[in-house]
Parts: sequence; structure tokens; C-alpha cells
Amino acid sequence: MSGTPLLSLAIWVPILAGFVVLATGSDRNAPLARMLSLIGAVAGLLVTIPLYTGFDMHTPAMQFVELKTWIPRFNVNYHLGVDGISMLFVILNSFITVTVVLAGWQVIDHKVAQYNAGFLIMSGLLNGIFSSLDGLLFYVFFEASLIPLYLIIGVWGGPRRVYAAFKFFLFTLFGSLLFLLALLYLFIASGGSFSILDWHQLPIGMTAQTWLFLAFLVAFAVKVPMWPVHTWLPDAHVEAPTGGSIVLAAIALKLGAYGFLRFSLPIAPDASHALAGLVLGLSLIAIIYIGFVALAQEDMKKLVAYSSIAHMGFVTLGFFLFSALGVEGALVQMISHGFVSGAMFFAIGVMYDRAHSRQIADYGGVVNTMPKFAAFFMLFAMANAGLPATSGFVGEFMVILAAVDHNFWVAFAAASTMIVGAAYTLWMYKRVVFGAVANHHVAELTDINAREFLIFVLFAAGALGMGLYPQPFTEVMHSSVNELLRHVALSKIQ
Amino acid sequence: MEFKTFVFYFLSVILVFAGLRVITARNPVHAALYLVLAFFTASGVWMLLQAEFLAIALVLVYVGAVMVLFLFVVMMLDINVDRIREGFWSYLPLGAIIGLLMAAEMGLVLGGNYLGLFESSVAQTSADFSNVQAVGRLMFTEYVYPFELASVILLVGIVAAVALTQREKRKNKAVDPSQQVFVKAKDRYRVLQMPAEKRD
Amino acid sequence: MTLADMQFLTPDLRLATAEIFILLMACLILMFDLLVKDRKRTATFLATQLTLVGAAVITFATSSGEISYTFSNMYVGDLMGDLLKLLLYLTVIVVLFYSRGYILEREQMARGEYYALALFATLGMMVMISANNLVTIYIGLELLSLSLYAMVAMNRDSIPATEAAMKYFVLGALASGLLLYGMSMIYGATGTLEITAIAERLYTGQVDRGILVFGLVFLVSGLAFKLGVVPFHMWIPDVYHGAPTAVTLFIATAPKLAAFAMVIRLLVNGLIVLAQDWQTMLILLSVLSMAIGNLAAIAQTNLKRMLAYSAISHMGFMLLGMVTGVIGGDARFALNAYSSSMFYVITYVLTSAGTFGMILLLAHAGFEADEIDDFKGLNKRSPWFAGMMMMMMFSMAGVPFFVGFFAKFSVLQAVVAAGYLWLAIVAVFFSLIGCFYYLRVVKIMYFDQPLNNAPIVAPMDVKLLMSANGLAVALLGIFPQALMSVCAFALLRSL
Amino acid sequence: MEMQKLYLLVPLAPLLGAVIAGLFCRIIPRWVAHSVAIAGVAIAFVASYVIFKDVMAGNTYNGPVYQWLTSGDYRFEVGFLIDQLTVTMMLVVTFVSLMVHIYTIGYMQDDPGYNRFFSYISLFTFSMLMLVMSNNFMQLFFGWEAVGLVSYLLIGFWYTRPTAIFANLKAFLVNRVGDFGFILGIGLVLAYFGTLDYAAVFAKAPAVAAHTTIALFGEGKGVELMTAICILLFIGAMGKSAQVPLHVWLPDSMEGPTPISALIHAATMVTAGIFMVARMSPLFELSDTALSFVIVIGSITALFMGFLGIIQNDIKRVVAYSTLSQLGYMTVALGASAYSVAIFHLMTHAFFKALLFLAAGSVIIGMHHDQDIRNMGGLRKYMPITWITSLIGSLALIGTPFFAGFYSKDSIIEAVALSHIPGAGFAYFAVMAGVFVTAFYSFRMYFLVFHGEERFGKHVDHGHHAAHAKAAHPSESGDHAEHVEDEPDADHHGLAPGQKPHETPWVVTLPLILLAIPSVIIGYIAIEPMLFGDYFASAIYVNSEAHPVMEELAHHFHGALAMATHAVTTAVFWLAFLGVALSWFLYMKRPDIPAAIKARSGFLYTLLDNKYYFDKFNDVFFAGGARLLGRGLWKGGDAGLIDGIIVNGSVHLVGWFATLARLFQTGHIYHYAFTMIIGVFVLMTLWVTRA
Amino acid sequence: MLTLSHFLILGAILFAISVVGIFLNRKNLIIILMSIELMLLAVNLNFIAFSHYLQDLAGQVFVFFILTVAAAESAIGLAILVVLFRNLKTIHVDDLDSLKG
Repeated sequence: MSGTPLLSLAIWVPILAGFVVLATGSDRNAPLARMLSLIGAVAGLLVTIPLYTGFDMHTPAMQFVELKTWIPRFNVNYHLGVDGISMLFVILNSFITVTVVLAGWQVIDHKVAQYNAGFLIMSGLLNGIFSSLDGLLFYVFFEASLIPLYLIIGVWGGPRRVYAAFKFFLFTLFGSLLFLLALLYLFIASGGSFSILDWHQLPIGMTAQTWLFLAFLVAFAVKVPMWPVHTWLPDAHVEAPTGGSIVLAAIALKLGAYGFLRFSLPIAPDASHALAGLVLGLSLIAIIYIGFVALAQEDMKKLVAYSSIAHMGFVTLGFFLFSALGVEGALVQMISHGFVSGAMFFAIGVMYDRAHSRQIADYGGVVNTMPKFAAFFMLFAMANAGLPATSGFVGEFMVILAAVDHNFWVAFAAASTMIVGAAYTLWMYKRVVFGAVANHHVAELTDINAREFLIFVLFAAGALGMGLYPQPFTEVMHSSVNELLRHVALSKIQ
Repeated sequence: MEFKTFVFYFLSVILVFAGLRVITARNPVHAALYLVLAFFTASGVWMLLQAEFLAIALVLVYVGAVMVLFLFVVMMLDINVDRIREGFWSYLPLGAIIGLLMAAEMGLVLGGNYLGLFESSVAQTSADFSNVQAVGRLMFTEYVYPFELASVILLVGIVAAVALTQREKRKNKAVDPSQQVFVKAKDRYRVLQMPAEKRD
Repeated sequence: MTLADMQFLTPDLRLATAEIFILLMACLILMFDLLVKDRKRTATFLATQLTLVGAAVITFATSSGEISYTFSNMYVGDLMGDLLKLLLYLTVIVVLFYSRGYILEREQMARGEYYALALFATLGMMVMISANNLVTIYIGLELLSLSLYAMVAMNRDSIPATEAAMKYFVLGALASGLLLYGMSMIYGATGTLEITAIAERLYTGQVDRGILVFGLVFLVSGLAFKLGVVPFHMWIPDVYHGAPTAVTLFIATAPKLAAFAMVIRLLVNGLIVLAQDWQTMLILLSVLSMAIGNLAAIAQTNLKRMLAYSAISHMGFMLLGMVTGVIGGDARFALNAYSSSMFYVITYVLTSAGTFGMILLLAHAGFEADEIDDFKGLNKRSPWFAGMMMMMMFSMAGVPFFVGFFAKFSVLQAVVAAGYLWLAIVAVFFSLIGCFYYLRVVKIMYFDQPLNNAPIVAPMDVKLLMSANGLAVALLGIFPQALMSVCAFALLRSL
Repeated sequence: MEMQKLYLLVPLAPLLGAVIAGLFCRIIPRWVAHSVAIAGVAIAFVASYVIFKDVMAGNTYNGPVYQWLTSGDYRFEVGFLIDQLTVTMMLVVTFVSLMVHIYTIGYMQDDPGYNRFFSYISLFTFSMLMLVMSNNFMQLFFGWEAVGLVSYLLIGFWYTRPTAIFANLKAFLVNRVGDFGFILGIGLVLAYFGTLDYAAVFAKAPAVAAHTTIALFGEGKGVELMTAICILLFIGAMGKSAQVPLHVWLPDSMEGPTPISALIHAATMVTAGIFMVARMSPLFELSDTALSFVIVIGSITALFMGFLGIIQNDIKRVVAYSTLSQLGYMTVALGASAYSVAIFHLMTHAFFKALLFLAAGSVIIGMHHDQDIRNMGGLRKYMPITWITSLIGSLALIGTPFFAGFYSKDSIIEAVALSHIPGAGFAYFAVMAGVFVTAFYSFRMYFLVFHGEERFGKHVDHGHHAAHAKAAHPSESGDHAEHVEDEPDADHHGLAPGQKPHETPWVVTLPLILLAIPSVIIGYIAIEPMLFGDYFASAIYVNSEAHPVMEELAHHFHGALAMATHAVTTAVFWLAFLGVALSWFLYMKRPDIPAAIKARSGFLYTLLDNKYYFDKFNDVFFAGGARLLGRGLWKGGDAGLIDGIIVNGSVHLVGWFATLARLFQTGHIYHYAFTMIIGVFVLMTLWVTRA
Repeated sequence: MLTLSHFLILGAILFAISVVGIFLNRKNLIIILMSIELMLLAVNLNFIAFSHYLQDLAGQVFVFFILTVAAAESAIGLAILVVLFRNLKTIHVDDLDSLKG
């Protein structure tokens, strides 16, 4: 098994599958395209399973490493590898791809092949991001993943899809271009290396670190997204098709957070410490401000999108507490958010497919016509509100506890999400699901079918499994997180 | 003031005047004629610089060929002189200022006595020195490559001019009989409806 | 210099075989064309293409990899020149393939002269690429320019085309005048027209710097015109827009290679001692180009015009590589910087050929397909070509995995290495703005409904070539190393 | 080993019942659902009893079940702490729950959500058991939130009722406010003790507390760590146990079906807070400030919530307010360091309050889902068992000697009297006054329901349900007949004219009887071991030097019998008697007086009727304010400032520049040439001046 | 005493005049073409002056090529002008504005 290039497979199997699906061409072959996509997605998931089973959790070193020269001119290598931090995201991403393919099974009826191919290719690219150990390779995957999502939002999106797609693309590009400059600076400073691991060892002066940190911050903050560069997300979510929203929330947002761990913290530790207050402040704004904004939303998707921002606020908060509990809590929160927000968006998609509205006001009493759906939706709403026994709780719990250790008032502010988060989620749930049947649209709703049921079960298994027994998720992180923190504690200034 | 200097100033004044008239002349024909004047005086200046071959060539090539071509075109195209002055005066101040500034600046750079290149430092060529011969020799030896290419440029000039302006004549006036067979009445004549009075 | 001093060596014609071959063939084709009755001029077309292939073979065969001079040092043969020439032939071949259908549908263009002029233009560019003397550069430049003026006006009943030709001509002549003025000053300061000799005299000093820099201003202005960078760019939008698309395609691609060579020859080979000065000038022009080019492109509705502005911004970006070669008198980074620029130009030409080629592919008689809206819903009409066009657009925007990204990357890398971080930030900022209009084209193709659902009709060869072009953009993006190292190697052996 | 499996069985049996009844609620028949659920709870009860015996034999247990999570140096485990306190709670919870399960068969028989309902209450039992059996804060929090969830589900059980789904949201959110404090408290524990395990924390507590202050309000303004932790934890308890000002959810939660109300309010959810504080006694003992806080909050709740009970007309609400008041008593006991007394009262209260709720439910069934006591009267004749058991419950509640409530309540009052904690004086006054108030409103309800004129069947709608009916049928005129079955009570509440109430079936009355028994005797039996024996010795820690309340209390105690007989001589007894007498006079003898008082008291009545305006304030300030703030931030911040000005503004700026850049391209050759010349000119000027 | 500067400044003045002629001209295009000729004349003057003072004939040869090219250039320029006139029926500079923006 050790010889198998698992990471390459995880990247290229979905991408190749995507091209195969593209080759099926027009919508006459839609059933074939769907079937091929599912096979591709499942195959993509299967090749990532050995990443977990074969993972050695006792070492912080990169595992499943593949190293080949790619652009010797700039010393760029095809350098892949995962540690306890990134490995889970590869699997999560492959998992989400399966659900996405299933989610669009009946709903997407035009340009089916392109739709599915878009997701498969994006899946491969995202895996590439999580497993890159070369700065430029990372960047290339990071940027390239914008394209499929841009198209997905734009082609299959809602009425304001063009605005949303542009906003999404340009916002993210804005951040990532500064990131590119930071990479180039590091390339020069390290005497011509793009290896992230080399950069981790590189001594850098405080001024340079500060600028690097800020460049990283802009890039990742946009992606996370952090206040005040978050406004692309609600628009993108509202307009994206269900699958797009799922991937966006479940995976794409994690890229920014992942970047903090791979780049900001280890490369600029001194600046990270010096500017931690800034990030904490922004995170808290994300949690509180965005929480209130979510409360005021009238569109379900927008509400969940805002809640995503608030949840990601916990992630950045956790990272910059510089404690194992905080970082691991943040990582758990990221994975959990993958399940929960994915499921939330899927749930909204299920309703949208039937009633063609996302306005909360257009619903009411859905439970009367869709009881099974209401039950699942309840589960995920509760998970979104951070109820124990769901995955949503674990990360929040860990981060809040870690925050108390850091500073009581930070924790105080962060914990306010207990109230506000529950308020906006359950208030929406109440208005949409509870009550008497509000109108004839709701009366005509049909309950979820077997396919939707399956998707919900997949998500529920993730959310509940992680909530009840998070240990398997966290134990693989320990070595890597400890190594990271050890690294962050050391000054790079010489 | 030395004679040569006098000649230089004399020619220069005419040259500058002619140049100014070229760009300000009301009538393009006048402009062309002023340009001819400019070329002539310039040729004189070149003489001062002992570039006899080029001085002659300038008169022959430019005045003899190019300017004639210009005049020919000017005559050929019936140009409306009335509109000529439009907008000229409103742009003149700005244009003049830029022009003066530019000339001043260039003069500033070029005005110094630099490089140690004075008239005195220039070795006077002997009377039997043939500028034509020297240039010719150079042209056909060291500069044979650009020389050949210059000929290509002339070729391109010809080809382009022909390609752009030549109107192909129809070589054959025959009509396809198969088309004639299928001719219809409405192909032969058209009924036009014309308003009795001109409308707006 | 007296006659007695002149020692004339018989030129080594072998070095210039390709030029001679092209010239002969151009003349032959010109004559041969008179005999051809075929309205489609298939034979002429084929002969032209074969000529270019032949030239490629010759260039390849005669390339020694050494720097060698002939024609009394008028001509220099080196690896960079050979590489650029090969790419030049390739570009012209591709361009002619793309153009064929277009010019056939526009009768006045479908003449032997078109091909002859294309060959003369190619010859002009070859001369520029291999020039080692101000005279040769000038002659080559004019050969190219005059052919292009004529080609732009070739569709002579078209008002925009003739207007464009006129503007191109007037401004081109003005630029030539500026260039010549600059050359006269350089000549006056150094006393020679030979580029390598100029460099030597500058090294040994005793040259008036004031007049040199004065001349340099004019020289740079002339070069800037040819590259089309602000504020010498004004011709680009109008000419790209007005010219027949086939000619736009020509202008937008091959001459960029020659212009790059001209910059290398004049500024690097000749005036490297003045690097501090011309680099600063070029920085100014480059920043302005990126700003104006990207901004004005946003407001366009005509695709050709938009691409024209984008060309301005790209040339501005390319110049960034040229300005970071010498830092504080230290030329360590020169090779890195110039080769990144070269890579940039080459990839830009490749991508640009694809985009204009796509317009030609969609165009047919009476329909130019040059409005952005003409691409509406292309994905519905032909997913394959929409995909190709999308790749070109993303490549131009500098999004990986397309080659445009690596072009931008390598240039930025040079800029950062030179310590011009602010310049890199400016460049990046304007790329971001630029991204908008490329995205808009993708949006038009993918998000909008087609205006007509007609499938795309084009000969198989063009379709294949188009696909190859698109795939090249993608493949070079995945494996950019080969081209990068070729550029670096060629420059290493030539500087 | 054997016992540990049994421990595991206690929570898992109800969970299994809940899962089966819940997941397959649409498939399985009703009898399967209730059998499974009842079996689960019954097993839990029996197992609890076995464990109780085992614990009595001295076998306490503290150990993990599985490692939930490790992170850094921290370990989080799921585990059980089985001691006297736990096992008492387990018995109370499982017993009351079992009763409620049985009762539900009768009460919910017409409801289409029958199976779902069983699932919920079993899940609730499971959650509560997890809470009480926990050996660490994490699991405590889990159970804490889980009961919150189930209460949310249960209150909103009739999800088509607008009031119900409003109430359940409110309940959840108010509880979340408590949890907010709670989790911060847990965070402080973890931060300063490095573990969440009870035993480890308690062991370290004295040492850590002795010299730890935390600078919460800036340097030099430290707060004692223990005070901070305890107050934060108590805020959690305030939410769960409905202490002022977080009590607002409880009265509204009466929207749920009656057995639920009973379960939530009597035995389980609300007592979680009391239990938690008792469990944390080793921490609370270390902070007098926190204890003062507790006692003050408790006494406010005890007295002022009692007042509200006086004016309620909904039978369940009266009981609900009495619950609030009794919870205040328990809290007061906690504040007085009389933890065992609090638990004792918790236990007795669990029985008699469950009894009262179930009886009220029985009345409601008998009245065909009319809950307004003004429409009742004289039910004694028609519902004898309900009448008797209600009387027992009421007597227990007001603290009639020999009844269970007497022992616990009296102990609390005495404990408060003996306490020297700041605030104890006020607390003493409050609890004394509370005795009178409790007696008054309890018997007001009793008399109005079971005695006097028969007011039912007259079709006098006092408007209380009009809102329900209307809201439940927003489209009554429409053709949604199929929805009617979802709202059984709304469809036919109140008795038709001439119809008589009837006694309820045995599944309803049996739990009443079974609950009535302990309501009478449990106090007599349990007071000695629980309060003065060493029953809680290892489970509850009291710093007897600082807070010698229990010791002094023991001093006064001479046996249960003596305590009861002695009671007649105390003020407490006479206060209660006075309350009963007054209510008899006002509602039986002179029913015209209350109306007159109501009319005259103006402001006071309005204040009470509006429940001191807590709800209004919360609605306007918190709910409204949050929405307003959210909207403001959204429209003003996100849409206005960030998107409107910064994002779209930059776009427009770029667009403006683009148009500007276009304008330069005039199309005129001379402009183009001019631009070029200017370019040359500028370059030249720059470089010539430089050279 | 004539110096190089005399000629160079004369050239500069001529150059400036021609430049002004190009951008100040709202008249017909022919004047612009003439201005271009004038500009080349100025450049030629420079070359010849340098050639003379440097005693180097290369400058003169260059001028010869410039003259040649200029001739070809005028031919093409005039050809374009003629074509343009046929299309527009005018060679008024202001009328060449269909391409802009």
C-alpha cells in the first residue's frame, strides 16, 4: 500500500472522471453522465479511505509523501503529503463530492455532464490544495478551484447569479493575488525554494513577517471569510445551486482556515503572536455581528450562509488561541461545519426544488407535509445551533473552553453564539417548519424520496457520529497540532 | 560672421518659415509647395555639411517624385477648403506652447558645445574627395544587406499601392446564358414610387 | 573613415539563408499568383505555408547556437533569434490558417498580395529579430509596418478598415520619426550605428550621457509604440478594432515577438549601460499600460477592442520583466528577468492567436462575430469551443492551470526578486481589475442564452488547429517547464 | 463489573425505547411504541433501585465509560459517578418518568403524535439520567443541553399551534442564556483545574481557591475565582431551574401536553439546576459571595413568582407558578448551604408536584380540554380520585404537617433562619411570606375546581382559549379538514352545555394514586437519613465551620414525628392555615370580593397580570432589539457600508475610471498623436532635468 | 563659427514644427503626411550633421535609407488616403472618428 500514490489518486481520479463525464456530451446521455459521475465520486472517496486507515497518528511528519520535480526552472515540485491536519479534509471533500453528485441527481436537468464534471474536477483540485506541500502547487490548485465554482454558480445559479459569480471570483482572486506575492517573497527569501516545509524553518525578520502575515491574512480572510471581506459569501450561496452551496460551505471555506495553519502560523509565528489580537477581534466580530445579521435574514440560504461565517469565526478564533485545545477545536469545527452546513444547504435545496422559493416567509408548517424532512432538518438545525451529541457542539465547546483559558472576555463574546446562533437557526426553523400549513405551496409539498433520504442519512451519520465520539477525528490530529504549536512558539527572528 | 554661418542662418530662416507654412497653410497645394521649398533649403543646408550626394538625392527623389505624387493626390481628391480652419485657433495656444516648450527643451540639451565637435575639429576633405563615391562604396559593401532590404521595401510599396488602389476591370462581358433563361420581368425593371413633395 | 580603411569581407550568406529564402519565395509567389486562376488561391496559400515551413526547416538547420555575425555585423544570428524566428513562422502559419476562411469570404482580401504581404511582413520581423545595426532595425521595422499598413487597408471598401489603416499609418510614421530621432542621437553620441559597437563604446565611457539619455527617450518612445504601451498605445484599440479580423490576428501576434526582440537588441544588447534610465522609463510606461489597458477594457463591448486594451495591459505586464534585469548596476537577475519576459510574450502570442482565431472561427460572410455579445451562449452551440475560449480567457486572466498564470508568475517572480515589491503589488492589483472583463466573456459564453443556435461551421483543419491551440494553452500550463527553460537557455546563449 | 453494565443500562434502556418509538413512529402501532418506551423506563427504574440498594451497601462508583475526546493535556470522558445523590435523583427521575409514561397512555390516546410523544419522553428520561449520572462537567453539559432540546421538542409538540412553537423557541433560548453562563463556568474550571472530572476538581478546589483571583475587570480588580465559577455555573442553573430573571420560559411552556409539563417542571428539567448546585457543593462552599447571590435570587423567585400564582386562571399555569416558587425555596436552601435540604425538597416536590400536574391533566381530560378554572367548580362529585389526590398534593404543597412537603419546606425555612450568609435575612422574610402565598393560591385553585358552584357546561368562554382556537385554525374557512386531526384539543375543548365531567380511566388515575402515596409518606420516612444521617455525607460537602447551618438544624431536630407535632406551634403553620382560610373565605364564601379587589387594585393587578412585564421587556428589548440590531447591521453594515460603499463603490469607481479611460480614446488622430507627444515630452522633461 | 549645435537645434525646431503640425492639424490628412515628411527631414538633418562632425559616412548612408523608406511610405500612405477618400468622400481629419472609445 505504501507504494501506491494515494494522494495523486485522490486528486486525479475525480478529475479524470470529470473529463470522462464531460465526454458524454449532450443531455441525451444524462443518465450515463450521472452514473459515471457517481462512480467517479465514489471511486474518489474509496481511494481516500486508506489515508485514514493507513495513517500513522504518532508522527507529526507528512505522510503518503510524493515528490517529483515539476518546474525545475523555479524549483517547483509536485510535492504531496498529508499530516493529521489535512488528511481529514481530503476525505471530507471526497465524501462531500458523493453527496453533491447525489444531490443534483434529479434536480439538474440541463447540461448534466458539465455540472457533474465541474464538481468532480473541483473535488480533485480541492484535494490538491489540501495535500500540496509545495507553495506554488498549493497556489495553483487554490486558484484553479475558483473556475469550476464560478461556472457552477453562473450556469446553474439563481437570478442574480452573474453578480454572485463575479463577486465570488473577484473577491477570492483579490486575496489570493497578494498571497501569490507572499509566496514569491518567500521563494526569494528562502533562496529559491517553494517547499512549504522549508519555509517553516526559514528565519524571517519581524517586519517581513508582519507583511507576510498580512498578505496571508487578506488571502485567507477572504476565503474563510472573515468580516469585513465576507459579503461575497451570502450572495454566492444564495445564487449557487444546491450542490454548489454544499461544496462552498463544506469545503471551499475551509481552504482559508487551512491556509492559516499551513502558512500564517508556522511561517510567521512572531507576527502571528503580535497580530493575534487583530484576528481574534475579527473573529469575534464575525461571531457576534454576523450572528445578528443572520437573525435578520429573510432568505434561508442567506441565513445559513451568514451562520457559516459565524461558525468560521470560531475556527479562526480557535487557531489564534495558540493552544492545542483551541486549534483542534477549530479543526473539529471545520469538519463538523462540513457536515452540518452541507446538510443545511441540502435541506434548503430540497425545499427549493419543490416550492422554488428560499424566502422564509413563503413557508410555514412544512412539518405537516414533510415530516421525515422536518425531522432531519431539526437534527441539522440543532447541530447548527451547537447542540451536544451533534458535531456542531464539539468544536464550539472546545474553542470556548480554550478561549476561557486565553481570556475570559474573549470567551464571553464567543459564547454569545450559544444564544444568537440558536436564535437565528431555530427561529428560522420555527417559521419554516412549524405552524399550520401556510399556503398551498406548502400543502403541495411531498416528503423526501429515497435518494434525498440517503443523502440526509449520510450527513446525519457524520454529524451524529462526530458528536458522540469525536475521538477518532481528533486523535489523528494530536501529533501534527502539537508539532505546529511547538513551531509557533519558537521565534523566527534571528 | 563667416559666410558659411550667414548662409546657414539664411537657409535656416527660410527652412523654418517654410516648415511653419506647411503646417499652417490654408490650401494643401500651398502646403505642398512650401514643403518643396523646405526641401530645397534643407538640401542647401546639407550642402553646407558636405553631403552632396544626399542633397542632390533629396531634390531628385523628394521634390522630383514624392512631392509630385503629393500634388497629384491633392489635385485628384477634390478637397473642400472651407472647413479647413475649424478648431484651429482654439487648439493653437496649447499646441504652440507644447511645441515651443519641446523645442526649447531639445535646444537646451543640444545647445551646449559638447563632444568637442567643432567645425574646426572637422578635417576638411580634399577637393578630390567624392562624397558620392564614398557613400556608394559603403552602400554596396557594408550596407548591402539593408540596401537589398530597402529594395524590398520599395517592392512592398509598389505591391501595396497597387493592391489598394487598383480597380480590377471586368475582363469579360459575356453573360451566363443559364441565368438569362431564368430572367423574370421584375429583374428587368423596377417600379419606383416617389413622393410628389419632399418630406422631412 | 577613409576609403583605404574599409575592409570589406564577403558576407556569410549561410546565416541569413532563411531570410533569403523567404524573400525569394515571396517574390516567386507574387509572380506565380498572377498566373493562378483559382479564386480561392489555394495554391498561393499552400505555397505560402510551405515557404514558412521551409524557412523553419532552414532556420532549424542553420542554427548553430553560437552568436555569429555577418553582413559586416549588420546581422546577428543567435539562439534567441532562432527561437523567436521559429515561433514566428509557427505563429504566421497558424494565423494564415485561421484567416483563410475569413479572407475567402471577403473578396478583396483573397488575393495573392495578401500572402505576399504577409511574407514580407514576416521577413521584416525576421530582420528585426536578427538586427545588429540601427539601420537594419529600422529597415526591418519599416518592412513590417508598411506591409501591415497595406494589409489593414486591404479590405478597401470597409470604412473602419481604411480608417484604421490611416490611423495606423500616421501614428506609425510618427513613431518611426521618434525612433529615428532617438537613433540619430545615439549615433551622434557614440559615433556608430552598430549595436554591439554602441555597447562597447558605452562601456569604455567618454560618451556624453546627456545626449544619450535624450536620445534614449525617443528610442524608448518608438519601441513603446511598437509594443503598444501607454501613452504610445492609442493606435492599438482603433487598429485592432477596425482592421479585418484576420489582419488583427496578425498584428496582435507575430509583431509582439519582433517587438520583444527589438527591445532586447536595442536596450539590452546596445544600451545596457543605460539600464537604470530605460528601466525607470519602462516602469512608468508599464504601470500606465496596466492601468489604462485594464481599465479601458472593462468598458468595451467589442471583443476585438477589448482584446486590444488587454494587449496593452499584457505588454505592460511583460515590460515588468524587462525593467528588473539590472538592479543597482548588478545584472545577476538579468537572465531570469528577460527570460520571464520572453516566456510572457510567447505565451501571450499563443493565447492571443487562439482568441482572435476564435473570432475568425465564428465569423462568416457578412458577420464579424467581433462583438462580445456574439459569443452569447457559445456553450450551447459548441461546448468544445466554448471550453477552448474559456481556457484562453482564464489564461489571459492569469488563472492556473493555464499558461498565462505561469507567465504572470515568472514575471512577478522577477519583480519580487529585484525587490520591486510595490511594483508587483501594482501589477497584481491591475490584474485583478483585468480579470473582470475576461470573466465577462466567460459569463457571456456560459451564463447567457445564445442569440442564434446555429452550429459552428468551419473547415476541419481550422477546428483541429483551434483545438490544438487551446490545448496548448492548457498543456503548457500544466507543463510550463520546457518552454521556460528553452527561453532561459536561448537567452543565456545569446546575451 | 456487573454493576457497571447496570449503570449503563439505566440511561440506555430509555434511549433504546426513544429510538425505536421515534425512528419508526410512522410504522409501528401504538401499543408497540408505548410498550417499548414504558419497558425502557421501567427497566431503568428497576435498575436504579438495584443500584440504590448497592449504593446503600456502600458501593459508590466513579469511572469512565469511554474516552470522548482528548486534546492537548485535556481529556474529556463520558463516565458515571454513582453515589447517594446520584442514585436519589435516578430513583426520582425514573419513578416520576414511569408514572408519566403510564399516564400518557390515557392522556394522549386521541393524539396522532402518540408514538412520537413516547419517543420524546423516553429521550427526556435518558437525557436527564445522563445529566445526573455524569461524573464530569462535559457530560453534565451534554445532559443539560439534551434536556433543553427535548423540552423544546415537547413544548412544541403541537407544532401547529403558534403559541406552542413560540413557547418552545422561547424556552430554548432562555435556557441558552443560562447555558451561556454555564459553559463559561465550565471553561473557567477547565482553565484553572485542567480537568473536568468532578472528583479531581473537587479535590483541587480548596487549594486553588485559596489564592486565585482572576482579573476579569482589568488589573487590580480581581474577582475570586470560585466566586466567578460558581456564579457562572449558577447562571446555568437559573436558566434550567427558572430563577428570576430567566424564569420567563416556564409559564409559557405550559403549551405542551400536560404530562410533559408535569415531567419537565416537577421532577426533571427544572430540578437539574438544583441538583447541579448540590453536586457542586464543594465549589460553592468556597465562595460566600456566590452563596449570597444564590440565596437572594432564590428568595426573589420564591416570593414574587408566588404572587403571580394568585391571579392565574389556567389550571396548569397556577401549578407552574407554584413550581417556580418552590424552585425558589430549593435555591434558597442551596444558598443557605443546606444542600441536602434542597435535594430533599426536590424529591418531595417531585412527587407532589407531579401529582398536582397529573391531577390537573386529569381535570383537563375530564373537562374536555378546558383549562380555565373559572369554568370549573364542584368537580369533586364527578372525579373523586382526582379530587382526593389533588387535595393530598395541595396539602403537601402548602406544608401541612406529616405530609412530605411539610418536612422539606419547614427544614428550608429553619435552615434559612439559621443561615448567616448575607441576604439570609431577606430570604427568611421571603420564604415566610411565600408560605402564606402558596397556601392561598393552591387552595384558591382547589376550591375553584373541586368545590362550589358547577360553572361548566355554560359555554362561557373567558376568552382564554379564543386565541388558541383562532391561531390554530388560521384557515378555518378553508378545506383543510385533514389537519384537524393534528389538533385534537383545539377541536373540541370545553364541555358542551349539559355535558358532565367524568372520571378519567385507570391509566390516568393509577399514577395519581401511586404518586399520592409518596407525597404523603416520603417526607416522614426520608427526612432523618437524608438530612441528618450520613446519607449524603460523601456526596455533598458542607464547610461546617463557615456554614454550620446543617449542624444547628440537626440540633433542633428530634425526629420526624416530633417535628410535625411541634409544627402547630410555629408561625409557618399558621401562615399556611391563614392562606387556606383566606382563600376559602374569598372564593367559597364571598366570591364577589376578588372581583372587587381586582377592580380596585389597578396598577398592582396590571403588574401581576403582566408578570412584572418581564415578557414585554424581553420581547421589546432582547427579541426586538436583536432583530433591529441584526437588521441594522445587515442593511447598514453589510449591505450599506461594506457592499454598498466599499465593494460596489470600488466597482463603480473602477467603472468610472474605465469610462474615463475610454473617453481619452476620442477617435481623432490628432489626439492620439498629441498623447504620444505628451508622452515623449514628459519623459524628456523628467530625464533631461535629471541629467 | 558653425557648430554641431546649430544644425541640431535647427533639426529640433523642424522636428517640433512637424510634431505640432501633426497634432494641431484639424485639416486634411495630406498636411499630416507632409508633416511626417518634414519630421523625417529633421531627423535626416541630424544624421547628416553628426555624420559630418564625426567624419563618419554611416550617418549619410542611413539618411539614404531613410529617404528610400520615406518614399515607399508616402506611396503607401497616399494609397491608403485614396482608398479612404473613396470610402468617406472626405479626408478631413475630424471625420475619421468611427473608431473610438
